Amino acid sequence: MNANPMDVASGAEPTAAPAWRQETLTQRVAGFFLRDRRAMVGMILLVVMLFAAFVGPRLVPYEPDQPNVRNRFAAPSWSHWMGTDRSGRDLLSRVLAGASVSFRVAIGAALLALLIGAPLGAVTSYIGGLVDDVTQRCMDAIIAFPARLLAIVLVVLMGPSVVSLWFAIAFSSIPRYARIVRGSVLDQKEREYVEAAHAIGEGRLAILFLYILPNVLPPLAVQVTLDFASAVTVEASLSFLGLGLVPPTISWGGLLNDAQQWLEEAPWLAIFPGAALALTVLSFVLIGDAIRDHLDPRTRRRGGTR
Amino acid sequence: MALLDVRNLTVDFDLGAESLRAVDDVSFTLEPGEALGIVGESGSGKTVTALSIMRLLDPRARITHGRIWFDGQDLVTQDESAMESIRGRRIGMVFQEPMTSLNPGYTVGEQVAEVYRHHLRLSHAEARRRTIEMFERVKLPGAREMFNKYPHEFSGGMRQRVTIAAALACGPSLLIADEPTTAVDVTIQAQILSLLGQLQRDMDLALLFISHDLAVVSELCTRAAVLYGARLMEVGSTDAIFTAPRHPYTDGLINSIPQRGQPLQGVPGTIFDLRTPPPGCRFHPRCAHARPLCHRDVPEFTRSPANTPGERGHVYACHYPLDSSRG
Amino acid sequence: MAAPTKRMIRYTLLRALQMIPTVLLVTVAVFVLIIIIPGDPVLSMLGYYADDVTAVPHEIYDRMFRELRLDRPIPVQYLYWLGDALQGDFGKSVVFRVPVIDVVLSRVPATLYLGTASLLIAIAVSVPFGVWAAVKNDTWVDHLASGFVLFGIAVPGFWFGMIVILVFAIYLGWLPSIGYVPPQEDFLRFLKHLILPATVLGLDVAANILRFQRTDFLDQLHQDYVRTARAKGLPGQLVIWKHVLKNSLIATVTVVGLNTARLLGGSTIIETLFSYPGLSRLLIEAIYARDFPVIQAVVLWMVVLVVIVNFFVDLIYAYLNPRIRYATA
Amino acid sequence: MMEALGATDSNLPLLRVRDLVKYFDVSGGAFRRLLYGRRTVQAVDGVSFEVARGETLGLVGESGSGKSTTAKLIARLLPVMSGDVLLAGRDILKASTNEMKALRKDIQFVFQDPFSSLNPRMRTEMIIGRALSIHFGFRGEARRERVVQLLERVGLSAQHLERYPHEFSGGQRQRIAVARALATEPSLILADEPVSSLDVSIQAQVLALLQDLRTRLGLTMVFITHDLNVAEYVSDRIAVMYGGKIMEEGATDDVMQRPLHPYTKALLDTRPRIGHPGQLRPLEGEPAVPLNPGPGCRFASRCPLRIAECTEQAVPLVEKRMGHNVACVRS
Repeated sequence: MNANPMDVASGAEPTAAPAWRQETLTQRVAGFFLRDRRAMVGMILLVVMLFAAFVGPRLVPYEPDQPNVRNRFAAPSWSHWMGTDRSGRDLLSRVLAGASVSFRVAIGAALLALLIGAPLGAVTSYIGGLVDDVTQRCMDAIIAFPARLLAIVLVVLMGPSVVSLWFAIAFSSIPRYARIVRGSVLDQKEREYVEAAHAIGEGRLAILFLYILPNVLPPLAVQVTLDFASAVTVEASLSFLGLGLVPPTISWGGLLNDAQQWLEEAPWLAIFPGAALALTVLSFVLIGDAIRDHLDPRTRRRGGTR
Repeated sequence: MALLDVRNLTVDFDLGAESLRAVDDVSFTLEPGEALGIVGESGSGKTVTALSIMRLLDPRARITHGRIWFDGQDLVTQDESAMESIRGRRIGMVFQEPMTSLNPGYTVGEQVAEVYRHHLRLSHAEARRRTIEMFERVKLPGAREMFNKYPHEFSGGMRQRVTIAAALACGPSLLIADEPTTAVDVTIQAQILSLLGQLQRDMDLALLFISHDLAVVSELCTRAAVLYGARLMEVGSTDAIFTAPRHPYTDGLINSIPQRGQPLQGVPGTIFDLRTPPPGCRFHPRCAHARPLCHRDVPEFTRSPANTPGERGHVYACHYPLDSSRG
Repeated sequence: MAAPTKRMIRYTLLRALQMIPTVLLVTVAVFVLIIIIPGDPVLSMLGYYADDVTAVPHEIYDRMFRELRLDRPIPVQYLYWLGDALQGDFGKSVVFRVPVIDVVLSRVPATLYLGTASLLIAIAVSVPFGVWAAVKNDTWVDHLASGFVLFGIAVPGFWFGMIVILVFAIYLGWLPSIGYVPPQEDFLRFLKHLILPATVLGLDVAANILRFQRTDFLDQLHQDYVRTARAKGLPGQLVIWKHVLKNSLIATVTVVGLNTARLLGGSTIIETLFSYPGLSRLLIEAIYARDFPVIQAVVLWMVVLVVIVNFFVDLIYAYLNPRIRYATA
Repeated sequence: MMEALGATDSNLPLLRVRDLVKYFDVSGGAFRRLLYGRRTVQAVDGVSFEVARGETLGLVGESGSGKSTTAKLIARLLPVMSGDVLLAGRDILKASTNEMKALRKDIQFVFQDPFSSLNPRMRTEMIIGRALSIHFGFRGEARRERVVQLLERVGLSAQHLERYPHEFSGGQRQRIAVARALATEPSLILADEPVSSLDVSIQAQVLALLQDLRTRLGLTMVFITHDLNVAEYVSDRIAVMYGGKIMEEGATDDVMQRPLHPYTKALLDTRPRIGHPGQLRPLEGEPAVPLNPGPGCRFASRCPLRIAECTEQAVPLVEKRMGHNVACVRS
C-alpha cells in the first residue's frame, strides 16, 4: 500500500549471526571452559581434587587413623607417597580424608551464605524503605568485623562441628550476597526493560522472576565460586588454630597444625597438606575469575569502531 | 598548500580471531581556515579517521596504508614524542561526551592550565591567567570563579566549553571536533555551534567537524565529506553536496530528514557488518539504483566540473551518479 | 581555595557523626557476646569451667552476681558496661588476674610494629607493581602480576609462613623462626624477628591490593578523560602518574584501608605461627582459657579499629574524589 | 482490531490529562534534609492536554522539561501526586490493580533506548509473547503464530523469533519494541523519543513504520521528542514543554509557522537547517531544572522579552487563537 522503499520488508535484512550464537547453553558453557585457559586449568584441578576427596580414600591401602609405631616420620617413598607422621600414619590417606572434610565445609558454608544472603538482599531491596535501611545497617556492622575474627568468635560460641563451621564461615559472607543481589536488583529495577515489563502489565512476581532474577544469577555464580575458595581457607585456618574441627576428624588445617611442631624433622607433613589446600583454592579462584571476566563487559571489550 | 592532506588512509583493527577495516582508502584535504564536515552514520569510520590524525587510535588499530600530511609533515611516520608536541599545540581535539571527557578528580581550571604549562612552559600564575582569558573567550560565565570548580559542578554545555578551551589554548591551526553537540540539548547545540563558528573565524582555525547530522554540518562547514561503511562516498562544497548530491547515499541521508507533508524517503536496510564488507560498491545492497556493475566493481572517484570559479570541485564514487541538474 | 577547605571540614564532621551509630551497634554486639556464651558468667569469672554452682560459697557467688550487675535488666547492664568500657575498664582478666586493659595494652606495641611493617611492605610492592602491570597490559609484567595475585590468594598465609620458616630459619638459618624482642631492648634482634612474619603478611596483603588495583587502573586507562588528556599533548607518563593514578587511587585506598584495619588488629594466623606476642595471639590464648573479658576487649579493639580506619579512608576518598565532599556538604 | 472504548461519543477525546503534577524530592537522606532543607524538583507542574482519537500529539522539549515524566505518569509507571488522566472517560489514576491490568492493554509504551528496553536474557518470541499471554492468555503454537504476525507487521519475520536482543541492530530492536507495544492492541501509544538513539537513515525507517502503522491501525499517539523536525513530521498537534509546564500548544502548522511563545520561537531559531547556514540565533542560558522554582514563568530567566511581571505571578495557558494556546504574558 505504500511505495516507500524502506517499507515493511526492509527490516528483515539478514543479520550475520555468528554460528556460536545458535549453540545450546551446555555447548556454550563447555565452549567457555575450552576457550579460557584459566577456566580449563581450574576445572581440571577441581575435578582432580574432587576425585581425590570422594574416590581417593577407597583407592589407598592405608586407613587414615591406622598407627604404625615402627614406621614413624617416614619420608615420602613408594609405599608412603607422602610419608608418615609421628604415629606412623600414612599422610596420603590423611590428606585424602581431609579433602572430603574441606569440600563438605566449603560447599556447605558457601551455599548457606547464598541461601540466606541472596533472598535477604532480594526481599529487602524490593520492599525498600525502613526494612531496607535497617538491614543495610546490620550488614554494615557485620562487615565491620574482620571475617576471620567473626568466624573465630562464632565457632567458639557454637563449639567445633561441621555445622557450626558452616554457620561461622557463612555468617561473614552473608552481607556480600545480600549486597550483590540488592545492588543488582536496584540496578535492574532502573533498567528500561523492567519499566517496559510494567508497561505491558507484568505483575511484581513475574518481574522479579522473569526479568530481574536471570540477570542477578551470573554475579551470584561468581561469588559462590570465589566463596568456596575463601571458605576452604577459613576452615583450614580455624582448624590450624585448633578452633575448628578437632581430632579424630581429619582436616588439612589440623594436619598443618600438627606439622608445625615437626617442621624440622618431617617437613613433608607441612608441604603436602598445604599444597593440597593451595591447589583446591587455586582451582576455585581460577574458575571464579574466568567467569567474572567473561561476564564483565569492561574486561570483555569488543571491537567497536564507532 | 593544504594544511591537512589525508591520502588513501586505511586503518585495520586486529580483533584477535578476526580483523576489520574501519577506514578504507579515505582521502581529503583541508585548507587553512577552512571548515570541512565529515558526515556518516555509526560504523562509517568517521571517528577512527579523526583519531588517526591525532594518532590516538585504540592499541588494536593500525594505520596500514596512506599518508596524513599536516603542514608538510607526514603524521603517520611521526614518533610518539613528536606527536605529543603536535597534539594540543598545533592540532586540538574536542570529543563527543562532555560528561566523561574531563577528569573528575581535577578542577576544570587545572585541566586547561596544564596545557599552557606543558606546551608553553608557563608558570602556574601565568597559566592561570591565560586559562581565565581562554574561559572568557569560550564564554564561560564568571570565568574567574570557574577556575576552581570541578567538572561535576558543570552542565554538559559548560563542560564542552571547557574542553574547547583546552583544545584551543595553545592556538592550534587545526581543530578536530568529533560530534561535539550530539550529547547536548538543542538550545545548547546552537550555542556551541555559534561559538565554534566564531572562534574559527577569530582564530583563523581550520575545522574538521565530524557529525551524523547534515544540518549541523551545513551550518558550520563550507565543504563536506560523506563516509559510508569505512569508505568515502562523496566530497564537495556543502552547497553542492546538499542541494545536488551525486551519490545515492548522500541523497538518501538528505531524504532521511523528516519534512512535514512529504513521505519520508531515506535509505532502506542497515549497514553491513564491517567484518564482511560486500564486494563492489559498499552501498549497493541498500541502493535503489544499483546495477550488476555495482555488485562487481568498486567505483572510481569521479570529478564533476566545478560550478563556480575557485571551488575545488565535487568528487563522488558512484557508477551511476544522480543527475546534477536536479534540485 | 577557602571553599574547598570548608567543605572538607564539614564533610569530616558529618562523617564523624555517622560513625557513632556503627560504633554503638558494634559495642552492643560485643556486649551480647558475654550474654550468649554458654555457661554461668559468675563461674567463668571465677575461673570455673563447670556449671557447678555448689563449688562456690553462696555469699561469694551472690556478691559476684551483684558486682557484675547481673541482677539488673540487660539494657542497664549494657549501659554500665559501656560506661566502664569508655573509661578503659573492661574488668579483670580471669587468667592473668590483672585489669584487662593492662593485658591488652601490653600486647598492642608488638601488633602495631608487625602491622605497620607489613603494611609498608604491601604498599611498596603492590602500588608500583599494579601501575606497571596495567600500563604494560598483556605483557610479561602483567602476567607476572596476575601470577603473583593468584599465588597470594591461593596459598594460605600459614602454609606460606611454614615454608618460609623451613627455608630461611631451618635450612638456611638466617633468621629466627619465632618470638619477639621489644625494639628498646635490642633493635637489631627486634628487626630480625620482625622480617619473616612481616614479609609473609605483607606479601599476602600485597596480592590482595594488587588484585583490585590492577583492574581498576586498567579500567581508568580506558576512560574518556585519558584520551582527552592525550589529545592535549600531555606525555603518556604524565597522564598516567597525574591523571590516572589519582582516580585509580580511590579504589586502592579502599582496599588498603580494609587491609590496614586487618593488619592493625593483628593476624591470628601469622602471630600464632611465629609465636609472636601480639593482640591476635592474645585473643587465641584468651579463647583457649575462656578469658571472656579479654576476648571482649580484644574484639572491641579490632572492630573499633576497622571503624576508625574506614573513617580515614572516607576522608582520603573525599579528598581524591571531589564529588563526594560536594554531595554531602 | 480496535475494540471501541467508550464508543458512545467518538468526539470525546481519547486521552484527557488534567492538572498533572509530579514533584521529586532530591534533598537526599533525612540527615541532609534536616541540614539543608527540602529540595524538590517540580518535574511536571499542572500539565493539561487532550488527544483526540486517531490523533498524534507531539510533546516537545529539552532535557528537564518533564516530557518523559508526563508520559510515564500517564502510563502509571510513576505514582502521580495529583491530577487526572482519563482514557476514553475512564480515570486511570483511580483504577484498582485489577482494572489497571485491563487498562495497561489500552496504553502501550515505546521507550527511547532499544538497547535497554528489551530484556537481554529473553528471546524475541518471549519479549513479544509475554504481553499476549498476560492479556489474551495465548500459549504455545497460537502465541508463536501471533508473534510472527506482529513481527511481520513491523518488518521482521519468523526467522527472528529465537534471537536475543544483542543479535539485532538498533533499528531492528526498536521494531521489536514497537511489535511488543502493538501486541496488546492498544488504543493509545506513548512513544518516548523512539527514534533519537538511532542512526539517521534508520530513524527515517522507524518513523515511516510508525506513520504507516498509525494510519493503518488508527492509533492514537503521544510522541515525545526533542527534535522539532521529527515532531513536525509526525504530529497533528504539538505541545511545547519547558521546566515542567506547557508553554504553547496547538495545531502543528500553527505552532511551527506562527509560534506565539518566545521559547518556541527560540527553539525554531536554534534549529540548524540544511542550506540555510548562518541563520542560527542561539538562546542564552541552560535548560532550567525546576528546582524549588518561583511562582512565575519557568522560562523567564532565559527569555529575551522578560518583564517584571513574568517572575511575579503564575502564567496560565490561555487560548490566543482558535485551538492555539500559549502561556506568556507578552504574547
